[in-house]
This record gives sequence, structure tokens and C-alpha cells, in this order.
Amino acid sequence: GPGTSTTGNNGGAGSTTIKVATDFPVSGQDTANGKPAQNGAELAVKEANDQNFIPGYKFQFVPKDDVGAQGVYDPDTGKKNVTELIGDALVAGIVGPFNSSVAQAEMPVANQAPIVLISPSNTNQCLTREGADIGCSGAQDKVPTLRPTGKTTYFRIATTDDHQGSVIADFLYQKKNYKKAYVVDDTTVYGAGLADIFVKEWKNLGGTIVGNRESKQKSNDYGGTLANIKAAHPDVVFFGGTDSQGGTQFRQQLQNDAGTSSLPFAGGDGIQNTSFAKTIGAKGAPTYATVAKVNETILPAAKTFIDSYNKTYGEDQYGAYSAGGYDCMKIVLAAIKRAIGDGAKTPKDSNDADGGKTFRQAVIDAMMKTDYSGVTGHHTFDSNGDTSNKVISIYQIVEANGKTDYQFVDQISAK
Amino acid sequence: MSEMQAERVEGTPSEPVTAEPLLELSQVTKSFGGLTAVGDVDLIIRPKEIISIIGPNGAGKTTVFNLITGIYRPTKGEIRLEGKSTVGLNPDQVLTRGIARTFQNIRLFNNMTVLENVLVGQHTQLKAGVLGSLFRTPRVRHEEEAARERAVELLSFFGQSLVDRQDEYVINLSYAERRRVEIARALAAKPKLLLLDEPTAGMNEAETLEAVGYIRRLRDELGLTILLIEHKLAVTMGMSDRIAVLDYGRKIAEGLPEEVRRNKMVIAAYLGQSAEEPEQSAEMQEQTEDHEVK
Amino acid sequence: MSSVRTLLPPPDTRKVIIKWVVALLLPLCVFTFVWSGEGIVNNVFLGYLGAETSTTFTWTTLIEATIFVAALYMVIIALAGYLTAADSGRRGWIETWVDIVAQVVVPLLLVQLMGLIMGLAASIIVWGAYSFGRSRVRKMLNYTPPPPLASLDTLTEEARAQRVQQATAAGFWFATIFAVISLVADIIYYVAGLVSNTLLIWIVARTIILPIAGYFLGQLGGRTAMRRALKAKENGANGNGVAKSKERQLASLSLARAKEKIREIVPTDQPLLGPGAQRFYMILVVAFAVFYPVIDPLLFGYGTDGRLAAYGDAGYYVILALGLNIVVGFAGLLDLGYVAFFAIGSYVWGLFGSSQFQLLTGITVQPTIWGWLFWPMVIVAALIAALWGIILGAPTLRLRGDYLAIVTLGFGEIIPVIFRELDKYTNGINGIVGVYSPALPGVNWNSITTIPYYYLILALIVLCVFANIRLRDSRLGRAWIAIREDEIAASSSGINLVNTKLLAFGAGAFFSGIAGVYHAAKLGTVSPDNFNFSDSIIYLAMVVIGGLGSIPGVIVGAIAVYAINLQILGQLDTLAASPDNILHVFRSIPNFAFNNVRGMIFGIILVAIVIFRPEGLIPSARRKRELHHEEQKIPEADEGDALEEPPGAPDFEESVRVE
Amino acid sequence: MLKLSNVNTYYGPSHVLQDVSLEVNEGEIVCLLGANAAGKTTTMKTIFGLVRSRSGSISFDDKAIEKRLTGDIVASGLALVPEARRIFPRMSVMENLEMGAYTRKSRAELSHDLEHVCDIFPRLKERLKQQAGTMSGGEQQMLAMARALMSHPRMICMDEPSMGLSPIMVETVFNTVVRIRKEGVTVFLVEQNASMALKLADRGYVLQTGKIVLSDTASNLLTNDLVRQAYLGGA
Amino acid sequence: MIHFFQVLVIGLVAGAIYALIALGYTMVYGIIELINFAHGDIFMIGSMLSIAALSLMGVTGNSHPTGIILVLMLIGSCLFAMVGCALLGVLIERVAYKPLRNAPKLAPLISAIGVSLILEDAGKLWNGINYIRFPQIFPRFDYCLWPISIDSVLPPHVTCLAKPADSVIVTSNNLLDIIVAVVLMVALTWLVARTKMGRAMRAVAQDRDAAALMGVNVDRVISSTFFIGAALAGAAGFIYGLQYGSTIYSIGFDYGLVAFIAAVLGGIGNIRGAVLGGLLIGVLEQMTSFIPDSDVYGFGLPHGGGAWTRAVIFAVLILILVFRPSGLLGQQTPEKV
Ligand SMILES: Nc1ncnc2c1ncn2[C@@H]1O[C@H](COP(=O)(O)OP(=O)(O)OP(=O)(O)O)[C@@H](O)[C@H]1O
Ligand SMILES: Nc1ncnc2c1ncn2[C@@H]1O[C@H](COP(=O)(O)OP(=O)(O)OP(=O)(O)O)[C@@H](O)[C@H]1O
Ligand SMILES: CC(C)C[C@H](N)C(=O)O
Ligand SMILES: [Mg+2]
Ligand SMILES: [Mg+2]
Repeated sequence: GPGTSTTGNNGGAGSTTIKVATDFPVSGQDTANGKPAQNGAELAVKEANDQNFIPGYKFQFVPKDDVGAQGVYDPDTGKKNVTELIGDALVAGIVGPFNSSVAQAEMPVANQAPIVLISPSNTNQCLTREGADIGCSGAQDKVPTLRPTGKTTYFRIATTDDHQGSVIADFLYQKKNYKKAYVVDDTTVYGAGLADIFVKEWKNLGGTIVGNRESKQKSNDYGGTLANIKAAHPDVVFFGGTDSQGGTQFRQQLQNDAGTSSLPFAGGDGIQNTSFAKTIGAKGAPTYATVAKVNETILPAAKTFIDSYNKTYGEDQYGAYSAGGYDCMKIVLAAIKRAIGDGAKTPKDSNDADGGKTFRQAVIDAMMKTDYSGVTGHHTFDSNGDTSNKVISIYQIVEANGKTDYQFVDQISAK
Repeated sequence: MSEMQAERVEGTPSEPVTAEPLLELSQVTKSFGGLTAVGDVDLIIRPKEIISIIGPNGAGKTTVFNLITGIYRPTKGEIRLEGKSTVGLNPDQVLTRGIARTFQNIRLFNNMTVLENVLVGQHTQLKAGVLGSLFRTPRVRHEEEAARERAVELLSFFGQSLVDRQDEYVINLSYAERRRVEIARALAAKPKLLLLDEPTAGMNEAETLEAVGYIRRLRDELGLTILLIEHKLAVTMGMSDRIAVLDYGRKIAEGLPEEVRRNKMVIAAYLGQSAEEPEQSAEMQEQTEDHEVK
Repeated sequence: MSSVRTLLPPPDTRKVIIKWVVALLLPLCVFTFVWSGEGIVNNVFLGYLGAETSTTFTWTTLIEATIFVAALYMVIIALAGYLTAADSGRRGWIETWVDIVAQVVVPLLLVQLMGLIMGLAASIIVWGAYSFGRSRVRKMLNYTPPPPLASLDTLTEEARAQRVQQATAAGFWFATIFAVISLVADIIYYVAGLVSNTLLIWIVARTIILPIAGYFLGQLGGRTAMRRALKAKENGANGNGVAKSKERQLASLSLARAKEKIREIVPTDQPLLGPGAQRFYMILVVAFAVFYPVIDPLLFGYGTDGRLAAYGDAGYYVILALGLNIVVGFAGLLDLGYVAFFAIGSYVWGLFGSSQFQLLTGITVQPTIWGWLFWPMVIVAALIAALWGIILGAPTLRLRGDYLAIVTLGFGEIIPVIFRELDKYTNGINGIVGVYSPALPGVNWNSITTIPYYYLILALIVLCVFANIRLRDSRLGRAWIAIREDEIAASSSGINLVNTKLLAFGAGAFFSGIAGVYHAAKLGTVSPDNFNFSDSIIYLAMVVIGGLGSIPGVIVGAIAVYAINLQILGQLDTLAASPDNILHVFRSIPNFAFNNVRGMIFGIILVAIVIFRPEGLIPSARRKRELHHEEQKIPEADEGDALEEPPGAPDFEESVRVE
Repeated sequence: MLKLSNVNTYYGPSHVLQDVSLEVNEGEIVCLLGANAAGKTTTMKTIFGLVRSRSGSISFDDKAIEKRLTGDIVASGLALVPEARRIFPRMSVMENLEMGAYTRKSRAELSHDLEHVCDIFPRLKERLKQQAGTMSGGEQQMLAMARALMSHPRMICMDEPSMGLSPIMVETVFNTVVRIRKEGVTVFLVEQNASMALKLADRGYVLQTGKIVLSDTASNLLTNDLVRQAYLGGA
Repeated sequence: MIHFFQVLVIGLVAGAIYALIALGYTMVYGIIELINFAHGDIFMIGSMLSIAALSLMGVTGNSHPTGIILVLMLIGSCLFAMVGCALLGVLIERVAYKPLRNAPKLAPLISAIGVSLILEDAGKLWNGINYIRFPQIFPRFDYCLWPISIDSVLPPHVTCLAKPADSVIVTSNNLLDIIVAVVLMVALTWLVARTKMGRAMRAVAQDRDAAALMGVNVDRVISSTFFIGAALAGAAGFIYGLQYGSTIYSIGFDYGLVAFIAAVLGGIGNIRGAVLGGLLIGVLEQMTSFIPDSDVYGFGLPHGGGAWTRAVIFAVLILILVFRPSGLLGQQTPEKV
């Protein structure tokens, strides 16, 4: 007979297997970005199955890799992945993507299916909001394209760059009393965007940007930039970017140079991870970083999560978005539970396109009602799909009991 | 023809007597750094002549060819084809003007078939451009068909065996056959003047005789003018209307084969009859020469 | 002789008919009864008969499916006729049948089991293993296949007629047997209650139609075969003179080429490989490709859109590979920055075919209208890319070999940076969002539809292949190859090196531009970080792995690299996550994930392919030669790589010696 | 000294050397004749392991060499003047000559030998500093010959050493052959210039499409009708 | 001015590493005309090997050996990386390139790309997906080059006149870097130009069969080339670790690319060219920071030179190649390898 039926086909009734997917860059040069997030999500699924989260239903984890043929994240591949996932009626929701530029390709597809897409790490504010005040007008006015049906199907638990950038500016200017900042970004969407917001807020506050606001492509050696910094005599160096786009080298080389080793250094979530902290160390001038979430380490939920994560995947696999991936997946699972509780019927099998469609819509509706407290704090979603949790935590690298890591310093709620 | 050349004095540039010169080299010099590979060479070639350039190794013969065909630019001097200077032209432009050549080491396109090699030779004869080729307009199609026919025709000049092997990659051919294909490729451009650089090198005596035969036919049947570099006296002496002798880049003699052969300077620099065993090589030359004269 | 027209074949030809009827029935029955064939047919007729059971088809898809089904069965019946007519009869039954089982039936089953791409990949392994095993067995049994030239034979008019008749009989009997098998199967299904009553009409009709169609199709196959037969001269008694002269001609070719040529002549020992049979395969492949979107759900179940999206992506790699093949394969210019032109193509449509155009120029853009401009813009963008190809190529012409490569690499790095940093125009790192899809009457087309893009890429590929072939076989193509072989000789044959090389760059960039426009429209966004050195490298790998200079080769190479990397390696973890997949066992290894070793596996595959097939998967005839004659290629001491400048350049003379 | 027995060599599918057997004794000049594409160069290459025979054995000084590396074969006292010269184009003439003496240890002998070959080929002496690749065809041929002599071989194989040389140089080359034989070097010679080669050789073999069809003393070959017809340009 | 010289110093130091890697590229290219794309990843493995060596010797993040022990440790870990890489290089040559000796020219290139992918994942499997720290055992001193005053008292006493941020500084790490690089380069140049092995390498590069006919063991020569080239990459890895303090599996790709550019810039196949090219690229890369932001100053490049670094390097390279088609030293010294 034609066609292939898949798992969980129990006659005419809905499937008892529900698939939940991720889409992250988990191989090639992007491994360090996506892999920890995917692991977090997988852990959430594993726990849900172990705890019989929705009695009578099992979750199947479907991890997708959006690294393309070239070995780096690839919007084409991401879009293809999402299209594939949509084709399987049993897939109820997708966690991902990691990069905003991949999100731009995936969002219209997911929106029209429709299917839930929830990202732990997309921080580009224009993905969900419009308006000149946040820099999302003109060419940056993307919402109509990314949300063609007009309905919100994309969610994220990361606070957007506009908040992150201004909070760290406030912190450095007001609490630390730095007045002159030198700003470098890594020429990526995320890095340049963050730096832009920082500069704007810094100037609002009355601070000065010394030297050139510098865009610096990932480089093996930042010597030239260092010389520029020395010449400008700043109080603090702000870096908009990620560790993998040169952040680590940049910070290290600042430390290694006598002329700059005494300069404090600050950045966003792109550099807030254990491996960065370990590599940089706590000696010398302080290194600050923000994360657009509450400080999980003070939440008991986080402790158990981190422990079980480290047990399952190893400490060195813990990344900035492990907790985010975990929480995203838990939010999706919770929405599925609620949808089923509200009487939504799961699709019969992978071929049941119509059943899949109704069920997914039910999940989306349930997502809107999310009220979740997890490792990254408490989340509800506004009508744009952005989290209510606009808490930004500030960290500093310290060495304590023989371990070097980021330590929570302060937490600020964005305006 | 030979009467008119008989009067010519060795070593002096010949004055135009009857026909307009086809190619004219005057005071051509080429130096590489400190080394003068070709120095003040004058040479006149008239239509339908077969002229040989001989000379010791490193005398500058191949360099003269390279100068004529635009691969090198002369340091000094003038090269004129039918009165118009060719100095400064690229090899492809020189070919368009009507000078085709072969190489001392065969330079065929090894991974092309025999026929394709000859078709490449017709490059300048064909007009098809990008669009024409894409849409394969009737004109292009006819042109292509005609080109193939002509290629086969050119191959048949050397007998049936090449025609039979037209679809074979040239690398599978024997040395002598490859030489022929190279000449066919040069002929494909419909040149007025054909330059052959040691066309019989690496051939045994029997094959050499065969080659001499078809080089003659090139002139007699196709009306080509031929300039030839060759070390085998059997070839040069028996076939050339005139011979020019180079040594250390200078032309030391020019004239009829017989004159050149008796020239003392030539003997000393090149023929080597002043060396210990004059008899042997002379005898051999005579012997082979006899064969072809018949 | 042919006085009695009977469909019952004479005893001597019965053998060959049985041989091929069985050989073809095997795969056909597997497809029909084990896989989806019958399902498709039934669905089609249920659609026509209006039974409510069929939900899969709309009218247009119904017609498409019908054409496909008809083509499929007709071609196979005709093939039966062809094969019986073309067979020299010198190869045994068992051998043929085992070949068919290993090379067709097993792959069919694998594809059904694992999906198209994975199935094909597995089949390649099976094919390899089988041919290895076969040669082993042959050696053991001391069996050598009959020598090819011995089958060269002329056919008299009479013999030809007889063969056609034989083919007719084969077609008839093949179809009849198939009809009977189907009938029996359907009766069983009917009894089991699996066939709806309405379908009985079709079952009866089929049983009648098939034998009749078989008769004519068999004849068609036979006539097709006879077109490749050596005709005996009518008047002379010794018809074999033709064969003798042909034989002499073939003998003058090298062994390998003679083998190639002999395959084209009927009767032959391996009619399945003959160009006549390939005609029929072509029909099948084309029908499959054209109607794929309709039959995919019936063949492979859910997820058609995902697969089509993937094929759409693979498609632009094919175009890129074809374009790069012109530069690297034909003209022999190593290009490590080919991605630059892809980027240019993408940005042309990205900037023009989106609201960005309005922002830049102030001209109001109507999305409904703008979509139409896609079509002319494909050409415009390609031309712009080509122009840049020429502009960028110009300074590189003095360079040779790897110096050229590095300069092209440079362009590949510079161009995306320009697009990224000139953010006033290109929107910089944020890229351009909302790039329009093409518009076509009656087609609902937007950035998430996959079927229109599938057809679009199919059409573009056909165009590009066509252009590639035309260019290769033209005066220009010869000039490119000549330049690759020997620049000095090419130049001395009247080829203008500068123009010809620039044209190669331009032509290569042209295709890349087409791929870029397609990419921008399909993805719906363009951003500068999608164009990296690693892209250029991957394109190059596609071309080399496929076979430099070989058009089918680079197509296969592009698809293979894409499929290995994305369809297979990128999916292993997804597959392993599903509990009922065999790969699931890997999950029990603690901390194991395929994506941790994805690059490593891909690397190993690359190295392995290159080592086992250095000349590529489907080498061009030329390159095959080159490889085998490598030793003879004397590194032209004094010229070759010493030639660092084109003739005419000021330093040229010092660097070259020509003899 | 050198012995080939039943050597078969292929290029891909084409069977180029078919059961070739031949022998060169110490102190002899042996020449190998054959039309173009007969397989003469292939014979040379097979001896030196540049292409490998599929079957048959080759021995030098009674030691099997068919499986040894080219470098080792050369080190054991065999040298080749290859077809088409194969000099090192981007090295100076001097360096090329030094490469010729690669297998030899003593530095002192080297300069002596250098003088020796420069005596034979004065043109090289003028050009010791020139980049070898820019020399004329004939000059390169001299260099190839000189380079082979630099290794002081006990036996030397020459593949068309007179190709592209002027008559005077051809004489020089042949004189050199005679001279080195006097010095005790065995010579195995492939020549298109059959009559000259036969005049100085002791024995000769005739190779025809990969098979040895004739072997005899040189003087007999010179008068052999078949040889005269095929290689000497008629009777 | 201080600014400029400081950048120059930094550029030279960075360039020394490029130069060492470029040498391997250029040698391998010189001998088998292969762009060995895996070379950058060998360098990456080298940096990891030197860390491994240090931890084998018991160096943890916090230990600070001194004196002879320190010297031995440095030499030991450098040698370990060099030998490890050298063996790896030879192994790669055997497995991935040797079977392709007679293959079409681009086949080994693809093989090299494959090897590069393999090594990258191997690095990842070995040391994880994050940066790993290189123990800073070499004590750090800053030497002020300018502005300084020198006392006339004997022995002369040098004092720095400005704060570190305003002086041209070279660190002990920088010096070590330069010293190791220079020593190795000199040794290599000597090896290739003066020894029999070097001459054999050049001969093999020009005509493999002819070299064999001179008695050269071609396989061994090619293996040695890979051995030496990879050893230099290993040394570069060691220096890199000392200089920058951390390493990751992905550095090989970038470094390989830049070093390749350097090799071409200098004239590929040319040893002195590779060194020159490496230094030049190193300096150039840093100098791009001087290009002003055109949006701010009205001239320069949008967003400043830093965003254009790679593009600028390539633009300069292309310009140079247009005027010197065989690289800076490619033509003048015809020597290959
Ligand atoms: N590119 C070059 N650079 C340096 N010297 C060169 C160059 N080309 C030729 N020569 C020198 O010029 C001289 C003449 O060379 P040419 O090739 O013309 O000689 P030929 O007469 O053809 O000799 P043969 O008969 O040996 O082929 C030689 O001494 C050669 O070394
Ligand atoms: N590398 C190769 N690949 C394939 N065929 C080859 C190769 N080298 C030589 N041949 C073929 O082998 C045969 C013998 O060639 P070989 O070079 O040994 O002939 P030869 O007797 O030396 O001829 P010549 O007088 O032309 O030098 C020829 O048919 C030639 O085409
Ligand atoms: C760099 C990352 C942490 C992802 C980034 N926030 C983005 O949206 O692209
Ligand atoms: Mg010459
Ligand atoms: Mg030969």
C-alpha cells in the first residue's frame, strides 16, 4: 500500500507519541553555540518522559542541525529543516533557532504553517517589534514579512538587545562610575546591534565614547585595536559580540598588553559563559557580562538543572544557552500539556496533516497563556511573543574555591 | 628559381628580385639579460619558398621563430609580413596575419582528439560567438559542419590513417603521427607562411624521408611558404631553396644549399667536417639525399 | 520467412524473450506490488471514477499522475521489446538476472525503505560491493565476458524484420504476463476486501489494454533498436563487409574507446547499457523528475514539502557547480572565490526585488507587480554577475595557476564584506528581509511554497545544462579546453588568451548569478554572512568530486556533496533520535552524537572518494584519459609552469622558453 | 650485466612491452632499434622502475631490480639519459650537474668530473650559471648527457641522446659513447639514427610493437634487409 | 608615532607566526604543487599538543617554574609539538596525498580539504568545543622600546619615560616568539639552500622522475618535506599558545587561510618569500585599524578599517600580484621549495 505510517498510530485515535524538535547549529565551527542549547532542550524532553509529564503520551525529541554544507549556520538549511518538521504532523513545536539571521528565514514558514517556534537566544529586537525608537523602521521593519499571517507564532525567552545594551550601560556608568568607554563590535547582527544600543544609552547618560567606535571582523590578533585603545585612554572597554567571533582573543590580548591590562571589560550574553570565564580568568581588571535573564544560580531549580546537565553532558558542554534551551523546551511541553488538557486532539500519525494543523494551533494558543517559572526565571509572553522577563543580570568573572566562573553581581529590570 | 639565387653572395642580405617579400626580418635582435640570443639578423622570405635555418645548438633559431610569432618581442629590429610590421602583436594576432607554426617539442592538446586539435587550429577561421553557440543558429551549425569537413580534409593530406583515427586522443598516437597532426593544426588557420621547428626530430630515417615528402607537397600542392629549422642535413640540403645559418645569434651565411655546405665558417661551426671523421657524415648525407631527390 | 505472422515466438528466440521478460518483470512487480506502484495506479483511477476514497488528488495532480503512470509502464514494456531486439544473445540468463536483482531490485527496495537520498546512497554502496563481488566470482569461475568486437555484426533486411517481430512478441508477452499477474493479485485483494468495487472496471480494462499496448510498444522498442544496427549492403552478398570496415576503424582506436563505440551498435552484449536503452531511461527519469511533486507523497509518505525544499536547495548547488565547471573544468582556471558571484546575484534580486528598492530609490514598489520582474531580472542579475566576473577577472589574467586562485579567493572575501559594510544600501549585516518570490499566472507563489520552486529550479537546471553543453561543444568551448591544455600552443593557434579567459570567467559568473537570484527569492532573505570562503571550497569539491569538465559529473557531484552533507550526515542525529530507527542504538553510547563527528565523517568521505576515484565520480572522457596517461605527461621542463605571464606581458619573455 | 627476461609492461589496458627479453654484457655497447612507439622508451622506463612491469624479471649485476626504487637502482651504478632531456629547469646548469653526482660522496672528485664533462661540452662551461630551463633544446640535451656522466655509472642507458643536436654535436655524443666505453662503462643505447648507432655498437636488438623481433651483431643488423627497409630509409 | 610603532611591533610578532605556518605551505606547495589546506589544522593540533606536553610535565595553570626547568619545559613542549605535528604531517601525506601522486591536480586539493575537516573535528573531540587555556609559564616582562632614556652610567640603565599605555612595548613573550621563529627560519633556509637534502627537494619539485633518476628517494624527500613543514606548524602552534594564552579547534582554518595568503604574497614555493609575506600580512592586518571610519571622518571606509581587515589584505595582495604576478620574491629567486 502507499505511504508509510509512523509511530504511535493507534487506530483512529490521536497519536500517543508527540514530537518536539530543535533547530540549532550543532556541528562544524558553530558547535559551541548550538550544541549546549540543544543539549538543554534534550534534557527537558528526557525529564518529561521520565516523569510521565503528560500521562499516556510520550515525547520524541527531533534534533535538527542548521549547519549547512559549508560548515557554518545556514539560513537555507534552517528553513529547509523547519519545512521538513512542518511536514511531519506529529511535530508539535520547534525550539530554535540560534541565530537571528536564521530566524529571519524560518519565521515566515513557521508562521504560515503555523507552528510554534521559540528561541532561547535570538535577541535582535526587530524580529518581533517595529518602531523607530528601537531602530526597527525602514529596512529594519521586518515584522510584516516575518509574521505574514499577522498572528504571533514565534516566541523567545531572551530579552532583546535594546534592553541588554542599555542595562549594561547604566550599570557601568552609574554604578561603576566609568565615563569614557571604548566600543568594539564583531560585525555580526548581534554584536553590532548590541554595541549600537550601548552607545546610544551611554551618550544619553552623558558618557563619552572615546576613540572610534570600532567594528572589527574576527581576527587572529587585535594588536591594532589595542593600540587604538591605548591612544584613546578609556575607562572601560565595551565589546558587542560573542566569544567565538573573536571575543576571547580580544579580551585575552587586552589582558596581555601592559598598556591595556588595567582596563575593565564588559560585554553582553555573547561572552557570558563558563568557558570564556575560564579562559580569561579573574586576575587583573574586571570583566563584566550581562545575560538577558534572571540569575539562575540563585534559583533552586537551576541548581538541580545544572547538576543534572553536567552529569549528562559534562561540564565543558555547558554553554550560555543551555538553560535557555531547557526552558524553551519546557515551555513548549507545558503548552502541549495545556492544549491536551483543554481537549485538543493529537494528530493520528505523521501523515495526518489536518490533525497536525489543529493540534499545533491549540499549542500556539496555549503558548500565549504561558506562565512559567524555570531556570531562567519567570516567563509570560506578550502579544509579540516576547517574554515578560526583562530582567537583565550582570555578572563578573571571579575566582572562588579554585574555580573561575562568572559570578552574579546585580540584576536590573529593563524599563 | 635556382638561377636567380645562385648569384647571391653569402652573408649579405638579398635584394628583392622578383616577388615581393612575404616576410622580412631586418636587424632583428633579441637579448636575454646579457646574452644576445639573436643579433642583427636579416632575412627575407618570398612566397612559395622553402627556407631553412640551421646552426649549432643554442644559435638562436628557435628564438627567431618565437620572435616572428610574437611569443618574444625583439629587443631591436623590425619584422614585416607583407610589408606590415608584426612587432608587438600577440601570437594569436600574428596567426591571424597568416603565420602558423609548429614547435620543437610537440605541443598538441593532449586531451583532445585529433579532430578537435585541428578544429582548434581553425579558431580564427570560425566566427561563432557566445550567443551563436548557445542558440546554435543555422549559420553556426553550417560553419561547424564545414569546419569538421575541412578538418578531415586536412588530415587526409597525410593519408588515410589519421582520418581513421580522428576520434582518437592525440596522446595515443605515435610520435610521427603527432607531428603530422601538429602540422595539420597549423594548416587549419590557412596561413601564408608556415614555420616548422625541427619537424623530423626524433624520427628515424625512413620516417624522415616521408616527412620530407609531405613538406614538399605543402609547398607544391598548397602553395605555402615554409620556413624550417632542422638539424638533419638530409632534410635541409635536399629540400631548401635557400639556407640561412646562424651561430651565436648572428647570421653567418645564407645561400643555396650547396654554397652553404661548402662555406668554411659553416663547416667549422656546424657541420663539423673539419673534425676528425669528415668522410662518414658526408657519405651519409649523400646517401640519404639521393633517396629523396629521386 | 515472415510469412506466418504469429506472436508465438520461434523456439530459438524464445530464450532471449524469456530472459528479458523475466528480467524486467522482477523490478516492475517489486515496484508495483511491494512498493507503491499499484497504489498510485489505483489512486489515479479512483480519482477518475469519483470514489470518495481518494483524497490525495486534485484534477491537475490527477492528470500529472496519470501521465507519469502511463509513461512508466509504457516505457518498461517498450524496453522489453528493445532489449530482445538488441541482444546479441551471448550473455547468459542467470548472469543477467542476478545483475538485475543486485542493481535494480535491491536499490528499489532500499529507496522504499530509506527514502530517496539515503536509499540511493545505500544503493551506491550495494552497487560497489556487488561489482566487486562479481569480479571475484568471475575470477573464481574463470569466466571472462565475450570480447566486445566479436559481436560486431551486420543485419540483413530480413534479419532486421525478424528481430522487430521478436520484439513485438516480447512486448506482447511481457504485457500479457504482467496483466495476468496483476489480475491474480487484484482478485486476491478483492477477495480480501482491499479493493473497492469501482476499481473492478479498471481491472477489467487493464487486462484487455495491456496486451494490445504491449504489441505496439514492443514493436516500437524493436524498431528503436534496429536504428542502431549496422545495415548490410543490399546488393552485395557479403554484408559483413560493412562490419569488417567498421571493425577496422574501431581497431584503430584505443581499446577503451573502441569499447565505448561498440556499445552503441546493435546487436550488443549488454543492451541495457546501450544508448538506445538510455533513451528509454531518459524518458523515465524526465517523467519522474517532472511529476515528482505529485508522486512523492504516494512513494514516501509525509514530508513532501521538506523534501522538495531540500531538492530546491540542492538544485542551486547544481547550477553553481555547472558554472564553476566552466571556469575550472573547461578553462582550467582555479577559482576559489566563486561565491562572490553567487553573492552578487543574490544581492541583485535582494536589492531590486524587495522593499529595499523603494527605500533606496523612492520608487513605490508594488509586491504584486514586482514579482513579475523576477523573470527579466534573472537574466539581468546573471549579466551583472557576468560583468563582474569579467571585471574581476581582468587583473588576474596575467596570473597563472595558484596565483590566480588566490586572487579569486580574495574577491570571494572582499565582495561579502562590501555587502556587509555598505549598510546604507544593503542594510548591512542585518541583511534584506522579505525578498519577493517570482510571480506566474495561476500559481500561488510565496517564500514558503516549495512546488513552484521545485519546477523553477528544474527549469533553470535544464537551461544551464543546455547552455553548458552548447558552450562546451562550440568553438569557444574548444578554445577553453585548449587554453587549459597549453596556453602557448593555444595562443599560437589564434586563440586570444585574454578574451577567452575573460569569457570563461564571465560565463561561470553568469550561472552563479542565476543561482544567486533563485537563492534570494527562495530563501526570502539575503544576508552577507551566507557567503564564505567555505562555500567556494564546497563548490569546488562538488566539481572535482563529480568529475572536472564532465557535465553529468558535476551535477552528480553537486547532488552527492549536498546529499551526503545535509541529507545524510546532517540528519543522522534526527534519525537516531527516533526510537524505531536502527541508528537509535548509537544513542546508548554515552555522550555520542553524530554531529560531533559530522565534519570528520564528511572529511573521510571526501578523502575516500578522491582516493578511489581521483578523476571524479563521472569523469569526462578527456579526464579519464589524462589520468591514465599521467606518466607520459612530461613536465614540460622549460615551459608549462615556468609560464607565469601571458605572451605579450612585459616580463613574459624572461619567464618562458618555447621550443 | 643487465638482463631483462619476459618483461611485460602495460599503460592502463594497452600492452606495450610483450615478453621482452634482452641482455647487455659488461663493456658492450648495445643498441635498441625500433620504429616510433615501438616501446623503446618504455623499455628504458621499465628498467629504471619509472613504470613497473606487470611480470618478468630485470636484473642488474645479477641482482633483481624490478621491485627496487628508482633511486636505489641509480645508486647501484646505472644511469639514464632520459628521453626529452628532463633537466631541472629552475636550477642552474651547475646545480643540475651537481644533482647528477647526487649518489656520490666525495667532493673532490666532483670538481674533477665537472671539468671533464665541460671538456666534452664546452657550451655548458660557458653557461654554468644559466638557469637550465632557458637553454636551447640542444643545450639541454647536452646537459642531460653530462648530468648522467656525473654519476660515474658503471652502465649508462641513453634514450635518443642525439635528438635535436646539430651534426657536430651528434658526432661529439657518439664519440663520447665510444670514449666512455673505453673507460669501462657499458652502454645501452636507443637511437633513431640507426645507421650511426649500429656503426659503433657491438650488438643490437630490434623492437617492433612491443616485441623483440631480431637480435644480432651490429654489423649483421646493418646489412639486414628488414632493418634497412624499416629504419634506414629504404634499401 | 608611538601608536604606529607599537602596531608595527605587534604586527611583526603576529606575522612571525604566519610566517612559520606559511613556510610549511610553501614547502609543500613547492614540492608537490599542492595547496595543503590541512596545514592550518596541523598548526591547531600543534597548539594543543604543546598544552598537552606541558600538562604531561605537570604544569598546571598556577605553577611557575623558573630557571633551567623553565627552559627545559619550554623546549620540551615546543619539541613535543613539533615532533607530534611532524609525524601527523607525514601520516597525512601517506594516507591522503601519496595515493594521489598521479591524479589530476585538483584531486589532492579536495583530499586536503577533507583532512582539514577531519583534523578540526579531531581537535574538537580531543579538547572540547571551547577555548582551552595555555598555561602561561613564561614569565612576562615588558620591555620599553620608546620613549626611553639611557643613563650614561655603566652599565647603561634604560628607563621608560612614559606610562605603558603611551610607550612602544615589546614583551618577553614577543621576544621569545621572534627568536624561535627566526631560529627556525634560518635553519630551514640553510637546510634547503645548502644541504644535499635541500637540493634533492628542489629537484623533486621540478621533476620527480628525473630526480629519481639522479638517485633521489622521492618518497622520502616528499615525506621529509611534510615532516619539516608540519614541524614548523607545530612550533607555530607552540608560539601561538605562549603568545595568546588559549587555543580552540577552529583557529586552524583562519590561520591556514592567512598563512596561505602570506605564502602566495611572498611568491609561493619561495622560502624567503613566505617569511616576508607572513610578516607583511601580520603588519598589514594590524595597520587596517588606522583606516578611519568614513561615516565619521568623511574619508576611509564605512565602519572603519577593522571591519574590512580581510578585504584590505586581499585588496593589497591583489594589487601586488597585478604588478608582480609571481609574488614579491617569486621571480627574482627562481629557487623552488
Ligand atoms: N627565455 C630565455 N632566457 C634566457 N636565455 C634564453 C631564453 N631563450 C633562449 N635563450 C638562450 O638563447 C640561445 C638561443 O636559443 P634557441 O632556443 O633559439 O636555440 P636554437 O638555435 O633553437 O638551438 P637548438 O638547436 O638547440 O634548439 C640559447 O643559448 C638559450 O640559452
Ligand atoms: N604514459 C603512457 N600512457 C599510455 N600509453 C603510453 C604512455 N607512454 C607511452 N605510451 C604508448 O606506448 C607505446 C610505446 O611508447 P614508447 O614511448 O615506449 O615508444 P618509443 O619506442 O620510445 O617511441 P619514440 O621513438 O617515439 O620515442 C606507444 O604506443 C605510446 O603511445
Ligand atoms: C550570538 C548569539 C548569542 C545569538 C544572537 N543573540 C542572535 O540573535 O543572533
Ligand atoms: Mg631550438
Ligand atoms: Mg621514445
